[in-house]
Amino acid sequence: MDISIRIGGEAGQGIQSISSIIARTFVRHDFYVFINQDFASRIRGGHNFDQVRISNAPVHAAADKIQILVALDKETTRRDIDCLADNGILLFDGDGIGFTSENPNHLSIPFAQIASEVGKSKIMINSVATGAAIALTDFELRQVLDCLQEQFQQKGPETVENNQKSATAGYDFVRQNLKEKPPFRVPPAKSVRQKMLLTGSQAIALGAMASGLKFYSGYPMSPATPIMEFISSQAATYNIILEQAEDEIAAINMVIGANFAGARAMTATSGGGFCLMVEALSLAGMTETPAVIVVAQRPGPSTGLPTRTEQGDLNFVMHAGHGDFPRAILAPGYPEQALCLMSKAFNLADKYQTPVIVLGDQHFNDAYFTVDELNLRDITIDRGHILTDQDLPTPQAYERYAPSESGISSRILPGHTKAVLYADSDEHTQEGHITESATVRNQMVRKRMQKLKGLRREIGPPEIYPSGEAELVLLGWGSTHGVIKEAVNKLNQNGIVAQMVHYSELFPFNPDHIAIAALTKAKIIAVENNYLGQFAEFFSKSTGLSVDQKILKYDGRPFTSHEIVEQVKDVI
Amino acid sequence: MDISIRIGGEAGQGIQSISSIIARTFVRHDFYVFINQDFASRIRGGHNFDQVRISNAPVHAAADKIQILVALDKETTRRDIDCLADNGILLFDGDGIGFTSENPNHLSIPFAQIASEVGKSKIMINSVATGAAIALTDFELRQVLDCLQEQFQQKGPETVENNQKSATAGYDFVRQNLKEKPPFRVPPAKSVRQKMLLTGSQAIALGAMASGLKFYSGYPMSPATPIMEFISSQAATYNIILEQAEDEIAAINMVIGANFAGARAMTATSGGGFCLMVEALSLAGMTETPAVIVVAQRPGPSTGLPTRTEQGDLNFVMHAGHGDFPRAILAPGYPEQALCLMSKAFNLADKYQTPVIVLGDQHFNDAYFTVDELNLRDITIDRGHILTDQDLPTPQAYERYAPSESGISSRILPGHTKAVLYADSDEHTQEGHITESATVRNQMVRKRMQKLKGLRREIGPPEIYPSGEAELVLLGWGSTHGVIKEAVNKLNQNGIVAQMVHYSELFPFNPDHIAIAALTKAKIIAVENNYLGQFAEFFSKSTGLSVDQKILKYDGRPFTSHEIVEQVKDVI
Amino acid sequence: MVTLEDFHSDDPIAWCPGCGNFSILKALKKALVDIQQPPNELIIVSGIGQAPKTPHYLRCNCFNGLHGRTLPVATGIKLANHKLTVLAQGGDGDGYGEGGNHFLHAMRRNINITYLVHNNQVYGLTKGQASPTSEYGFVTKTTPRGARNPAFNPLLLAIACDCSFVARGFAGEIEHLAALIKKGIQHKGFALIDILQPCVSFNRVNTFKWYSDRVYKIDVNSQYDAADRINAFEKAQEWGDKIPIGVFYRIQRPTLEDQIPAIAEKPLVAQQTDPAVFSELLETFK
Amino acid sequence: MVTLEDFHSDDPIAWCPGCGNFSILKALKKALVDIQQPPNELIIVSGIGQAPKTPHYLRCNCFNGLHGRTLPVATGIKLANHKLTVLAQGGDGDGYGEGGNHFLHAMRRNINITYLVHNNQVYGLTKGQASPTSEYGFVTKTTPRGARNPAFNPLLLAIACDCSFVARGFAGEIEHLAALIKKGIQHKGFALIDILQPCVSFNRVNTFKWYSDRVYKIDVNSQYDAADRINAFEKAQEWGDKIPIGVFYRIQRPTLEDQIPAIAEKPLVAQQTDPAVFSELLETFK
Ligand SMILES: Cc1ncc(C[n+]2csc(CCOP(=O)(O)OP(=O)(O)O)c2C)c(N)n1
Ligand SMILES: Cc1ncc(C[n+]2csc(CCOP(=O)(O)OP(=O)(O)O)c2C)c(N)n1
Ligand code: SF4
Ligand code: SF4
Ligand SMILES: [Mg+2]
Ligand SMILES: [Mg+2]
Repeated sequence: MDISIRIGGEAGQGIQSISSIIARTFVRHDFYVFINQDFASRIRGGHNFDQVRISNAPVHAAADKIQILVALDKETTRRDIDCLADNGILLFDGDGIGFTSENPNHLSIPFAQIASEVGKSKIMINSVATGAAIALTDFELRQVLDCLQEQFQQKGPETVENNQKSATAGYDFVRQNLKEKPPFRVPPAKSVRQKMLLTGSQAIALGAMASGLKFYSGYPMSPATPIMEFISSQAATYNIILEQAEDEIAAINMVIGANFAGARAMTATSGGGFCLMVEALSLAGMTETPAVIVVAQRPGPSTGLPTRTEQGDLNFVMHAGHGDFPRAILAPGYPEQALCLMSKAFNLADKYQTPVIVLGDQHFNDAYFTVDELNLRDITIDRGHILTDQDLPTPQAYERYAPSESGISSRILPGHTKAVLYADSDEHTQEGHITESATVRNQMVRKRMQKLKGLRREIGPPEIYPSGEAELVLLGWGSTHGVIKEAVNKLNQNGIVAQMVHYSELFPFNPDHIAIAALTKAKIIAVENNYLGQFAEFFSKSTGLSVDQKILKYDGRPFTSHEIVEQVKDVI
Repeated sequence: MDISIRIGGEAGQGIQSISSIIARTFVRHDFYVFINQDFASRIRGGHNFDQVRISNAPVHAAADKIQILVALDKETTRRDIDCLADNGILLFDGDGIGFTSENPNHLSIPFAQIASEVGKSKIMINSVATGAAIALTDFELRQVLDCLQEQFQQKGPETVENNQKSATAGYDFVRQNLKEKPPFRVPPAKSVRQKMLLTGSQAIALGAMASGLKFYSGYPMSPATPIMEFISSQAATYNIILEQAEDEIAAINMVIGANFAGARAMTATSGGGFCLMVEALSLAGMTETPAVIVVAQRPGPSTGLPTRTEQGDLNFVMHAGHGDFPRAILAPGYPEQALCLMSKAFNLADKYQTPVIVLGDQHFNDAYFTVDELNLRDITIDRGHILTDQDLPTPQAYERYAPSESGISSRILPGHTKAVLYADSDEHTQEGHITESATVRNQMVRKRMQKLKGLRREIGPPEIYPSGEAELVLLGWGSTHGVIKEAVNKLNQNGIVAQMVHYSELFPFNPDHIAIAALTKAKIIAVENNYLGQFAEFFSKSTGLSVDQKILKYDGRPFTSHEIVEQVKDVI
Repeated sequence: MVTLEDFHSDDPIAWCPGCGNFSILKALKKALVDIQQPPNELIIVSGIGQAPKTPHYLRCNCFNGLHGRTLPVATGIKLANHKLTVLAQGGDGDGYGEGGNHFLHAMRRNINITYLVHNNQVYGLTKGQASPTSEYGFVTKTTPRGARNPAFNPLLLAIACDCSFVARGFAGEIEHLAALIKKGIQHKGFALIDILQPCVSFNRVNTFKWYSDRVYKIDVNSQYDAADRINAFEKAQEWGDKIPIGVFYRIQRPTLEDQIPAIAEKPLVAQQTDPAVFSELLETFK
Repeated sequence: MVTLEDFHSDDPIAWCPGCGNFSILKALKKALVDIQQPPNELIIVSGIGQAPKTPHYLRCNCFNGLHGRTLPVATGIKLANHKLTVLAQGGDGDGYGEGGNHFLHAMRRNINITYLVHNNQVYGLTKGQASPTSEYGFVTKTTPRGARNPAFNPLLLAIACDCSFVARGFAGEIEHLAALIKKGIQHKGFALIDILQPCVSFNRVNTFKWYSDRVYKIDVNSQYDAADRINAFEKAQEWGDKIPIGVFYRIQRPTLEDQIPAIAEKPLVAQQTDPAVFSELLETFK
């Protein structure tokens, strides 16, 4: 089973209330759901859609064709009808949106009328539509009604009732008007309620909080804002301070301050906001202060397409900041990985006392994924070398930047009872005082850069799927994990022996993993959501292997596996 | 002839007044002088020196050994005495600085006493020392006195006289105490006064002004400040507006505004300030607004060594800014080139309507070079495609981002009588209005990136010196031009057939120039003032040629040719 | 004659129906027609947010730059071509959050720019976080327990910085607002017009009605002396049951452009450079 | 007992002989001894400039960060561990130029930090360019015809932002300055102490003598009511023949930390996280 339902309409029409009820209902009955959110940078109007893909096997990408299109406005019928699969069905309110069609698969339903009459308010259109969409499957309505109950119970029994009645009416209307039995078969539902439905942003935020995040400062910027908002919603419960900063410069400097004082701290932003953090990135590198920064990418340059997706900032984050200093860059491909990588990000930052960047993007951050489990035991907390009051037996002169083989010096936190510490953005002596000495400078540069060696060893291997040998490798990183995997499956079904090599731990490049057979023998095709093929270039440079082809997309929209498969066929 | 005089002492002791009189005097008599400035980040105290190298052939780098050391403080005797050549002479005021020496080449002169007695003020120490140093050569004192006359004439005849008397007394003292005739021979001086003595910063500023700079905005930051200060000193004469901004973000945005309105505008900063400009760099890329930014590098990360030198920001400026957009990067190696490259920077910025970065560094910017001529005819002004009132015959709808094969659209300036223009940092239509269209997005990305093709063709070849074939190539860029050239000369004198390949036009890399025999056949050694060998990596990636060895220095000090030669010998 | 038609733009408006920005756009157009501003000689520089979309909805020159950076771009444009009428336009987050530093220093410079801040006391475009002008206790997704800081008062700040024209308008008073904008543009020097702008999507506290119930005009039939700084400072503290709108403070002091001899004759853009003139300067290095 | 010796640092001082910073350092140490501040529980966060070198010359915790960014770092530290005494220290360029925006918002937050601004009315470390507080007409290499903008008045700005403690000291009045610093540290909330600091190398106008001839203390034997905002605003406008020093404005309002339940019991740094506690939260996604 693999059904996709797209709900299209204007911003403000409640697209998400439909998609989320449908998605939640299915997830609670042990299905896998993936929602891809496509919206314009405006609050009302414009053209937007949510595409809900439902399957009994894991799904991590949007489908190319949809089975059900719910059009909340006329624009949707114009723009999205081509996405319908051959047997796909369009649901719309003909009078409401002024659209008529002779096509028997185009079903007009008086959403507005039913909403007003049955649900006592036009707002109920969304529940009517939800019921109508469900009616096209043989899924039980009762399960949707339960979900509505839960969703609206805080708003009181009347709201619950109106929503349930509306959904039922929508459902009934469709069932009455269907000539045959519902076209889309759904396997029997299990009521186990084990799976979780969550966005990439939520996974990132959860990972951070469970890793001991105590302080978050940020400035709103799409698509990073939901991370801040989710943490904000939990801050009171989990004793986290969330401070909205006056700008991104303040945000990152606050984060550096908090980390310096010993509280795990992070910020999240998008490329434009990250630009403003670059000076402080270099500050963290020089003062050897941990800092975790999530960069949720969107299409640039500049303001670009603020609510859309791109993987265009890899080159930038890899080289951001003046002077050389160590950093690590991670880029999760799915929520379970986001959880682990956030834990890793904080551990690396603390252990190596240097900034760590986690790259997301609008597609990953805003998409809803279904996961079987998020294992909190995957989270370990390693604060690195911090000397407590007990570790220093007597009051003494402590050296913040004492030399060591690893390049890492033990930290103390301000407030230590036995010692004080000096941290400096100027080149400094072991004690942390400003120096002009060429000798000390050389030592300090080497000390800092030495940390790259350790960091490199921490970087895990790419994911190879399926294992074994292949003629063709699709090389990807970060958010394209799901869609490349799906493309690889399709290619293999088509008799093209393909393999995914997916990097989620990007920098510093760990050469231990290059020997992988897949990479050295196969034809390599990079798949990236950017114009230049930034990772491909980095990969080639780091491995000496050439990337044979690039499949690139930079129109602000995520790939579908179909697109990848077609383009692979074109280039091989 | 090749004499180096180092004047060492504390900040505030007037080191520069000595070096500049000596330098000017020699330059005015047709010698070549090079001054390397080495100073700490403080206003008084610390250890600093100026090293004045004088030759009758062009010199573009500091010498390894010095003939004359003028110690204005005791620290200088401790630190710098090892730099003296075998026959080198130390001049110092034994009582004044509390230093004694038995060495016959160490000459104590009562600078302070002479200054007070003859020059009527302790300030005259510098002139005494100047005279004393000159006395070690067979250069005529009169010529120094003339230079003092010119230097101090605004301050009145008494000041002139006191300085001249002090210099004479210093000169006489040395001559009387020299057992033999002056140890350093100087060829007969020509009084032609044709050569110019100027810093890299001054050459950059001159290049900008002569290229039609009308607006400068910046925020002080070493080593970029002298550019601003020099332009400031000329602003009233040449009708340039210089506005000191509240921060670097304001500076670059003002520059973008002024360029947008049609006035050639630039800013200059160092790495840390450039960090703050990165968001606007991307803005210039997206809105297709010309902008010229000079980044005078200093050792990072962060505040680093604020008054010292490094070439550590190449990777950063190459990839700075979110999203992909075209840019050019130039890095002059000597003043004549700085003049031409500033002209080129403005022309490329205007022609391709995109940002251009000029990389300097503390060494290049603060060093004084002697040039035979700066040819203003080397400066051409090409404003690119600007439609004047006459170019549009009737009032009409104008499209700022109209498509074209080159990716360049014609600009109009605001205030145009026939049309208005819309520029936007969001992805935009041809008209400049905000769009969400995938199709338009694709067109616009390609249009902007298309400009890289044209830019690439504009990038000139590296300088090959000497021409012909060689076994060994020293690969360099920017400020190391002079020192590498000198090292190559020395190597060739040592029987090692070496060649310099020097890049001053760095990005986008023009592959037309790779075929150069030197590059494909020889062993390549990169020489860079940074830790990673950033250019070497970029060069390898761009050419596919491997760099065999790297000679890197990152202690904040410039190379000497001696160092390079020794290290070359070590690695070949 | 400049008419409303001359300011017509075809770009479809992306604001929410009922948004206060529509009224501000109307008032702005009205003011421009009133002063007979030729669209070609007008440029609006805006930031990023809902308000900064405004210049697309007018026919005039537009530079829609970065969030928070309207004023430096506007300053660069004005200094390059001071014959242009330069407006800067943005939101409260844009101007008082991200752009706070430029705001301070633009006022100090007293550059002849009119700055319209659409103050909806919330971040609109990013879907409703607290802004610097959000009232104490204002609940949003980033301030679920209410904003912890008192609202930033831009007028007090402007008066403290000796901004030469300080006014507050209200989107619900179009005529009055148009008159303020007109005065602002006609004023020689930096003019701040903070405009109370209801956001129907994200600010359910400071609504059209909330503002309407409270605003009153200080400049009508009153003894109010806008040249008196102390008085202005006192007046600008009023906020609550009664909210004054009008010109709070207005003085004359030299503008930045007036003090620059380089452009006394003609603007920078009208000046050509002949590289040869620098040969004299080269001599000074010999 | 905390003694002067406890604050002794071996790091050699890099200021010019005669610089006003020496006196400020002295006053600071004196104040710290007066309030018996344990060095270990003190952290000074500074920017880049001459003034920001100060914390190296004391024995205490020090974070010497970026030019203009003292206050956000200090804010992060204070929120992570509000048991620490947090001082921020910088120059006039650092704080009122580059750092202007953070200054505004730190005052609004009323976070319990004491902010010492060594105001020498010039950029010292970069060798003498005009700063925001340079007086109109001040001649430097970047303003060869004199500064075109009136001097920025930090006190007026602070009062406009309702900064809860606003004071001015003078390096030439060490006792008085020490008392101000002491009051500032003891004040609950954000305390601004702008300190007139002669720069002997680059400011030949506003010298020790120039200041000494002009300063007078407002807080001694006077009826001055520091809680009166209007009064303070008026007083802070005095500049010229007579320059007041002392506490201009002081009020009590809730600090940022006081409003955050998360740290009511213990500071963030003292709180451990057990990942397992989030299992409950995970349930909400099912
Ligand atoms: C550097 C940067 N940070 C953040 C953003 C995201 N952003 C866009 S609009 C906006 C705030 C909008 O609020 P406001 O300025 O009050 O304007 P409004 O939408 O309310 O009119 C933000 C934070 C951005 N575009 N750039
Ligand atoms: C982002 C950035 N811009 C510029 C500089 C260069 N810089 C260092 S100190 C300084 C100004 C110093 O003036 P002020 O803050 O008044 O301190 P003072 O030296 O006078 O005490 C500047 C501009 C810098 N370090 N970082
Ligand atoms: S979100 Fe608010 S400010 Fe933005 S357009 Fe809608 S109503 Fe207006
Ligand atoms: S330059 Fe001025 S502020 Fe800096 S140390 Fe010297 S006297 Fe003090
Ligand atoms: Mg707003
Ligand atoms: Mg200063």
